[in-house]
Amino acid sequence: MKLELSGITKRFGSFTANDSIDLVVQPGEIHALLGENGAGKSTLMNVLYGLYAPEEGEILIDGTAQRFSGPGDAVAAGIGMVHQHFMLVPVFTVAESVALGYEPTRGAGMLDLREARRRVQEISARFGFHIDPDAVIEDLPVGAQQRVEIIKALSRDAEVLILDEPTAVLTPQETDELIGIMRQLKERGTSIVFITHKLREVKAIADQITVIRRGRVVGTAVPESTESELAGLMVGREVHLTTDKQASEPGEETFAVEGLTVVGSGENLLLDDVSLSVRRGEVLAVAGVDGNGQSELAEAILGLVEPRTGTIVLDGEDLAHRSVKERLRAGIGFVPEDRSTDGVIGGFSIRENMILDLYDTEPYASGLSLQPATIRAEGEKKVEEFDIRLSSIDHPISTLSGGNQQKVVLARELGRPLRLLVASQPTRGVDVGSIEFVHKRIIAERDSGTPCLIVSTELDEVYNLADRIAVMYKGRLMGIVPPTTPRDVLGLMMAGVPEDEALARVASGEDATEISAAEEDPA
Amino acid sequence: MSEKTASPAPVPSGSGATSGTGDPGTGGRQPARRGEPRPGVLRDLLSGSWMVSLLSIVVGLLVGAVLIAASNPAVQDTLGYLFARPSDFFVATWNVVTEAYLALFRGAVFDWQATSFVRSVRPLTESLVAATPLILAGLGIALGFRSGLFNIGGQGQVIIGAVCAGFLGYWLTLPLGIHMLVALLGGVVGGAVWGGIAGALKARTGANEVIVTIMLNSIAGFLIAYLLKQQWFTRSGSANPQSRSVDDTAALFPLLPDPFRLNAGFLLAVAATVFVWWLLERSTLGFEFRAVGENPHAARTAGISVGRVTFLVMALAGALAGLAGAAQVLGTEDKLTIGIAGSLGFDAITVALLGRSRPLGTFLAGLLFGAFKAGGYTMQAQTGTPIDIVLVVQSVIVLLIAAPPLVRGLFRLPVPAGKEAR
Amino acid sequence: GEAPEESGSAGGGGGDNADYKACIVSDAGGWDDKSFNQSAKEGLDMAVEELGIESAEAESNADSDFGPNVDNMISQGCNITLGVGFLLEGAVHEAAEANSDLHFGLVDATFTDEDSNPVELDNGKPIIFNTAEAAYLAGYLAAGMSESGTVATFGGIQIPSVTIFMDGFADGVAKYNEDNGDDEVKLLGWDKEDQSGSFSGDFDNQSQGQALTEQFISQGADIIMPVAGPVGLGAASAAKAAGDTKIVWVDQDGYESTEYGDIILTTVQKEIATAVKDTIAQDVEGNFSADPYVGTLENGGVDLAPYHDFEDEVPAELDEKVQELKEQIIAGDIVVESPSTP
Amino acid sequence: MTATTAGPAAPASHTDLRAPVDWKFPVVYGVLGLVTLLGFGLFSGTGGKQTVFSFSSGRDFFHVPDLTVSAWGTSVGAGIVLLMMAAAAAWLATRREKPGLWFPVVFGVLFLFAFLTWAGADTGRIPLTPLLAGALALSVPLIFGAMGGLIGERSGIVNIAIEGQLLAGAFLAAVVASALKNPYAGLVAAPIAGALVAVLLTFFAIRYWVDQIIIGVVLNVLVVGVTNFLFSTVLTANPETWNARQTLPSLPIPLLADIPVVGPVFFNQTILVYLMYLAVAVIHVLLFHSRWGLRTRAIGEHPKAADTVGINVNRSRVVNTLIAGGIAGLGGAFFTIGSGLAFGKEMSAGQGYIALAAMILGKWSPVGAVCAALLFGFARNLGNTLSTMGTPVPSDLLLMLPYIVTIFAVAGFVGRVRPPAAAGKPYSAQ
Ligand SMILES: Nc1ncnc2c1ncn2[C@@H]1O[C@H](COP(=O)(O)OP(=O)(O)OP(=O)(O)O)[C@@H](O)[C@H]1O
Ligand SMILES: Nc1ncnc2c1ncn2[C@@H]1O[C@H](COP(=O)(O)OP(=O)(O)OP(=O)(O)O)[C@@H](O)[C@H]1O
Ligand SMILES: [Mg+2]
Ligand SMILES: [Mg+2]
Repeated sequence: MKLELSGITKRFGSFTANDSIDLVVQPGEIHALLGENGAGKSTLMNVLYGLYAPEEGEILIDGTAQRFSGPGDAVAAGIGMVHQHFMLVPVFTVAESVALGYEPTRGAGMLDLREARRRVQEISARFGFHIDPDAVIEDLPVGAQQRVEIIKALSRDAEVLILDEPTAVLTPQETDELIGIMRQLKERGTSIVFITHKLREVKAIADQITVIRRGRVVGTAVPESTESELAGLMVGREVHLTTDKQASEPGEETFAVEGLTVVGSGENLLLDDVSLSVRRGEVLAVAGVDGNGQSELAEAILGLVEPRTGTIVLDGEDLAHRSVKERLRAGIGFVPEDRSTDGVIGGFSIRENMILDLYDTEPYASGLSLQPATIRAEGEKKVEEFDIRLSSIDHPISTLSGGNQQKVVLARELGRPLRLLVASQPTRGVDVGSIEFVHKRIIAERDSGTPCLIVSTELDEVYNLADRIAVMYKGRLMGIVPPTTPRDVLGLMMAGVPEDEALARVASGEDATEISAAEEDPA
Repeated sequence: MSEKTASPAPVPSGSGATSGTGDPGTGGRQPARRGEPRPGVLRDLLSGSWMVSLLSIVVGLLVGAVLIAASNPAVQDTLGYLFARPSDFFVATWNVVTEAYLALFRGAVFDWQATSFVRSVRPLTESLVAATPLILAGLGIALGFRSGLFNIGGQGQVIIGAVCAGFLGYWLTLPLGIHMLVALLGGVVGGAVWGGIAGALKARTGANEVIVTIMLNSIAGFLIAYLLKQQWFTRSGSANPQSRSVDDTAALFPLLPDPFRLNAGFLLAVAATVFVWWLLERSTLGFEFRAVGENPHAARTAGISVGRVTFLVMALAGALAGLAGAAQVLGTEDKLTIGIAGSLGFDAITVALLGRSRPLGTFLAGLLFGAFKAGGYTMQAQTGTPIDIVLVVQSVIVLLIAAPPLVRGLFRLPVPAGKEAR
Repeated sequence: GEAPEESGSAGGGGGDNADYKACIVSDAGGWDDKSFNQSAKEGLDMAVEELGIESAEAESNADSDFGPNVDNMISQGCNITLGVGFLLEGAVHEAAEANSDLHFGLVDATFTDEDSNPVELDNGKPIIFNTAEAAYLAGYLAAGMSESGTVATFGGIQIPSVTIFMDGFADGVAKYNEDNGDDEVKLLGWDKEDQSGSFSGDFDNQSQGQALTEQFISQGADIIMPVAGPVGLGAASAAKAAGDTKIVWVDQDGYESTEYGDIILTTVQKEIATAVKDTIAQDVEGNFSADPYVGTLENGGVDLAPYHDFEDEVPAELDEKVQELKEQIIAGDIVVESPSTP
Repeated sequence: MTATTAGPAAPASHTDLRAPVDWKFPVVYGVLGLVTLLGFGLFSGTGGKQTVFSFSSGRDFFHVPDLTVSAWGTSVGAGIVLLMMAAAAAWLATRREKPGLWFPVVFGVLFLFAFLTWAGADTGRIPLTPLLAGALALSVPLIFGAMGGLIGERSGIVNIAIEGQLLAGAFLAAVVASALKNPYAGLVAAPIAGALVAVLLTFFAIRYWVDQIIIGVVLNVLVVGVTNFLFSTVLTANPETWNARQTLPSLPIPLLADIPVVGPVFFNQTILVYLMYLAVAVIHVLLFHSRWGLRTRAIGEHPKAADTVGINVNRSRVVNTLIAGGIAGLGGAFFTIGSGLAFGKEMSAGQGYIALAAMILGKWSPVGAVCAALLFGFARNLGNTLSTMGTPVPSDLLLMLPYIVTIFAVAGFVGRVRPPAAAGKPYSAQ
């Protein structure tokens, strides 16, 4: 099936997210759509999937124009989509999730769940997924949730499959598996639109590349193009993919976690006896696939989750049973992983978000009274310093782009003397240009002597920042390794292989991944 | 506004759609007001939403007019021969409706038909009297809303506030002034305890505040009924379930001489409005309240104890409602009866909603409802129009004010710049 | 239809006293409370009908409405303003003191001072009823008519105007037991000694009255006196469903005012309407007197309604005994006492 | 560079990892057990008295003999058993285990039994059948209301307007039944009234994105206003036509109605109550086992996900909310034709809010909501029973009983509940 988008324009209010975009996807082609955050990739795909009605332009399938009045029409036309933010109902089982919208029934509208389970098992088997049809979605790790999304699309016989940033939540090995699945699909004649901003992946699998910037197609490329070429196309200027930094000069060890254990609601171990320490002037990066306890580690350090056992010592003081506020006052700077739920308050002004965890301290408050003038002045100063693009500091922070919101969080957390910085996914959802800036600030904080603990699922970021790398798997520390450790070794450790074994396996060449192979391509 | 800004992005965004797990489609409770700060009341007025408010009131009155006319026997009679002589119908309708609404106005603002000057101007003060407890209790509800708590318990809190204030008001013997302060304080503490129970239960066990406050309302109702049967409590020497009158030393002092009933309670309402404004907008505590209300996760991450806030908000909301009860018993009613709270607690919810949970908005909404209440008495007494009309008019107004696009659509008003029609 | 001819003023009823205005303010029960508000309103309506006077009425929904409602009547220049129920005492009392040129009435309560001592006003007339006297007869009758040997009563809210019925009823039952030693008739729902008993909690929730009545029935009661306004309808409905249970109604003859005539044994009547009408009539004639009106068996202000459908079932000797008791009460040989007597 | 901790951590020894012992329930059980043993038993002064539990109302087909127990002995016995159960719970707690659901149920029933035995010792007689029948009757509007609320919230529309829907249903049922002189006509009218309220709800919530709590609260006021108004004007002007009471007849189900205790309670009812059984069963089955239910739950939890598979979220929400309103409206019919009563002002008397509480207490599940509603109805009728038996407890305190019980239930046993994730949030695809 040949898919053509021609002249698609989609506006949100007066903001044009897609500006007359043309795109052709040949049958059996893997077509990569590349672009930085907010470029309009998801919007375009949502138009294609019938979720958004475009203001202009049309969609042609095998040469005939289509009118989709909703996703139902798109699905009927053979289009399947795995959304960037999974479209799964957390409390449903896998079988229910896959059945939704296309329910097998036993007459009288009663669900035939047996049939639904059978479908899941059949497709799982075909692609070698291990998915229990009766598992509840919210209990599944993200990787498995993604496979559920793929099963969903495949169970509807999609001929064009849209994968919107499918690798963001996967380990390198899982990414490999996904690439294998994409190949399998391609062989069966399915075309795939593959959205990402990870250049390495694009080069590994794409047949054709289209780059979008600010809602426009700014060029096409072939997999052979270099990473910097692609990055330049994406951002519109030259970018530095790595942060220049001096070697660290670690000072004394002022922060240590001993035997930290966190137990979840079902008595399952979320953090299993984790011990680590960070020195002054050092960045310890915690790597791992989402959901392996890194978030809990960061949260336990701030006091958002109560550890069952263990100590958290900062400057010789055990904080394990202190309140969040006391820990903040002890000098912990915290950048939460989920900005919109934990980092900022959407309805609050930028000014107020700048003092979210400082509102009751000097000089922002005296006694019970806030000091609006100081708050404003200090806020303006930080806006300047962190180059936050805004029209007024009094507007709600929700009017800012994600990257600028993240800068507000950083400005707040880094804008005061720190004894420890804990930052989770500091650049999630931030564009390439801003990533550079954020990384620089973190390194600057390190250089000023603050111990930094950075949690990141992006290996690029980990390599970029870390002086040491701690790898976590299922709540346990798999080891702490130097930043010179090869990507494949980290990948194996992230999948639960102990350090020594991982090193051995990679050395013997049996587990080298394609992605890292692509990385080693001469650029 | 986007033309004026030099920001590289063409249009400011709505609901933080770019975050990792955020779901842009279902993010907010209300359509995101894009690119605009939460408007203050003054801004509201200037930016034209006063027009919406005004028109909402007009529509509310029109709906009321339809009911008034439809139920009026005189109008019904003319309907019988509508086609034979339609003018009768229109004349009758006009007469009935204008008569009712003029009475409403005379009862609420100024009575030009009154026998004396004092009686002419008294209605306005009566509106203020009726508004006082509505404002106080409404502020309590609004405080809860702003902090993400749905406090249906105003009724119970008003009752307990009145019980405590009233009891101290006749049971103690204290010098003038001090007695009043002690009694008021009693009302505040009583309401705070009653609200605080729901807050503490929510904070400690997660018990849903909607359920608990509903239950506490009923419990308070039976509690006052029980107390008013106990001689040690009522000290009235009468078998009727009512207490003795509060001492003059405890009564809220009048602001105007007889026959005006306007008393210091209204000053309390004004002071409380200012206090709540300061609390929410200018204090660290209010910062915590609003933070928890807008996003409890982020508040917790920022070191704010959500449980503590939950308790404090409910206690403070209860305190304000308790003050309403105290003002009622020390200011206007002077003794405790089973029905001392009327339906204040529920009316207060509508007042807070109409005031968009903002202190000044609640104050103005309280004045409007107070005026309706005072005017309603006159309308009922002089024209026989059932007072329930007022409920209908009030609810239509609140609904419409909450849906500006509907009002604009009805009157084909232009959509103000910066707000996109959905 | 045809358009009517334009005509002059509609002819008044009996007299023409269009310059006289009688006004009435209800308590929170409202005009449809199947109880004293409704009766008082009927009294006013009768007065309008017969005397051709003007009238105005205000229904209160909450206690805070009393003051403004009474005040509005004064603004309108009502010659007489009547408040219904003890809750109106404060508002009417105050208004009477402030407007010595106008007349006032208070139904079902007396004027009192701060310490609940009765006071007399020159321009305020209490209209009260010694309901216990009639309820006494009803209690005696019910005890005599009960086949199961158990009768019951319950109230809406425990207030004197309610419990006075229950006190009288209890005494009547006790009297019956005194007279007919061996087989004691049991009274459920009210203990006069303790002044405690069963109440439905409000005057609105009719299903609650139903549930309560079903409880009484299952405890063996076969005659029940609900003193709870509309909630009594719930009781009647439960009694009717049960089949062999009778109701003693209160206030206005339930045989006429409700749909449950066939199970209503009798009614403890309070002639509020007549009293209200008479009070107004006196005032219209310029004979207003502030002396309390006390409805008693003697002056017919309270009474037992006819048995209607049960005329044939009430044994002659029981009826005779009831009449005899009535005479004794009128003569003062028996004094029915209740702490709730106004 | 070697880390502080090398390699994967040794699996933690799990002895020190166990959750702290949760003493809450054992303590509660213990206290209740002691109250039973001492308060109802040993020191109750009921020595030598007997309590009769009567099971029949005299007209039953089968006659079940009364159960006569010695008040003192029974309470002491029950107290001992309860204390043993408390000890068992404590023992389990130290092992971090929780007894099954049967445990609190058995405990509760035993406690109640002891309590009733004690309470009935003076008057001597506890009529069990009317106690249960009354409990069911008082629960009927709550159950209907809770079902209405539940369907709405399950599809993402918060329905605070249950109170208004009940009242509107009661009103229209009475008026139509009266006008047509046929109670069954009222049965048809009631859901229409409820649905009309729901129309306003959806209009403002879905079309204009008005906060659903605001709409609900305001609609309740509006319905009170309109019905009060019409009542004092139209209905009272001509009650024979517009507000003459009509009664749905009781339709005993042959055989079933003759089962002792249970029969008269459950199977000698009006069609409205049978409709309620049906509604609960059907809603339960449909919600969890049908296409409609799957979609309903999806639009209430994650509407966008539903949208991406071609479900028209807002249309489904409208339809469901109207159905929900209809069900709540039907419940309102119970107040009038269902109870054989004419309409009275504000006769729903806050039951809609209690239905809302029952829905939350039942965690948005039909069966849970029914249990919560029954608990409330039972507590209330228990108060009635006690007051008719002439307990010395003041009537006001007895009337508080159901409300206090509910607070204990929500604070003690239910705690944090998770509403449907999208409840109250307007949806638009863009
Ligand atoms: N529903 C919406 N309303 C208004 N603006 C929107 C909406 N959805 C997306 N946008 C804006 O449109 C632009 C394109 O967004 P889109 O999600 O397509 O970006 P993307 O290329 O997928 O980015 P990412 O890599 O972050 O997923 C962004 O600026 C975004 O903020
Ligand atoms: N929901 C929305 N409604 C209206 N405008 C939006 C919306 N989301 C984003 N925008 C606007 O679109 C622009 C781009 O937003 P987006 O969040 O995609 O930025 P971005 O390009 O990803 O930037 P950053 O890299 O800083 O995240 C911003 O200026 C923002 O104001
Ligand atoms: Mg995207
Ligand atoms: Mg972005």
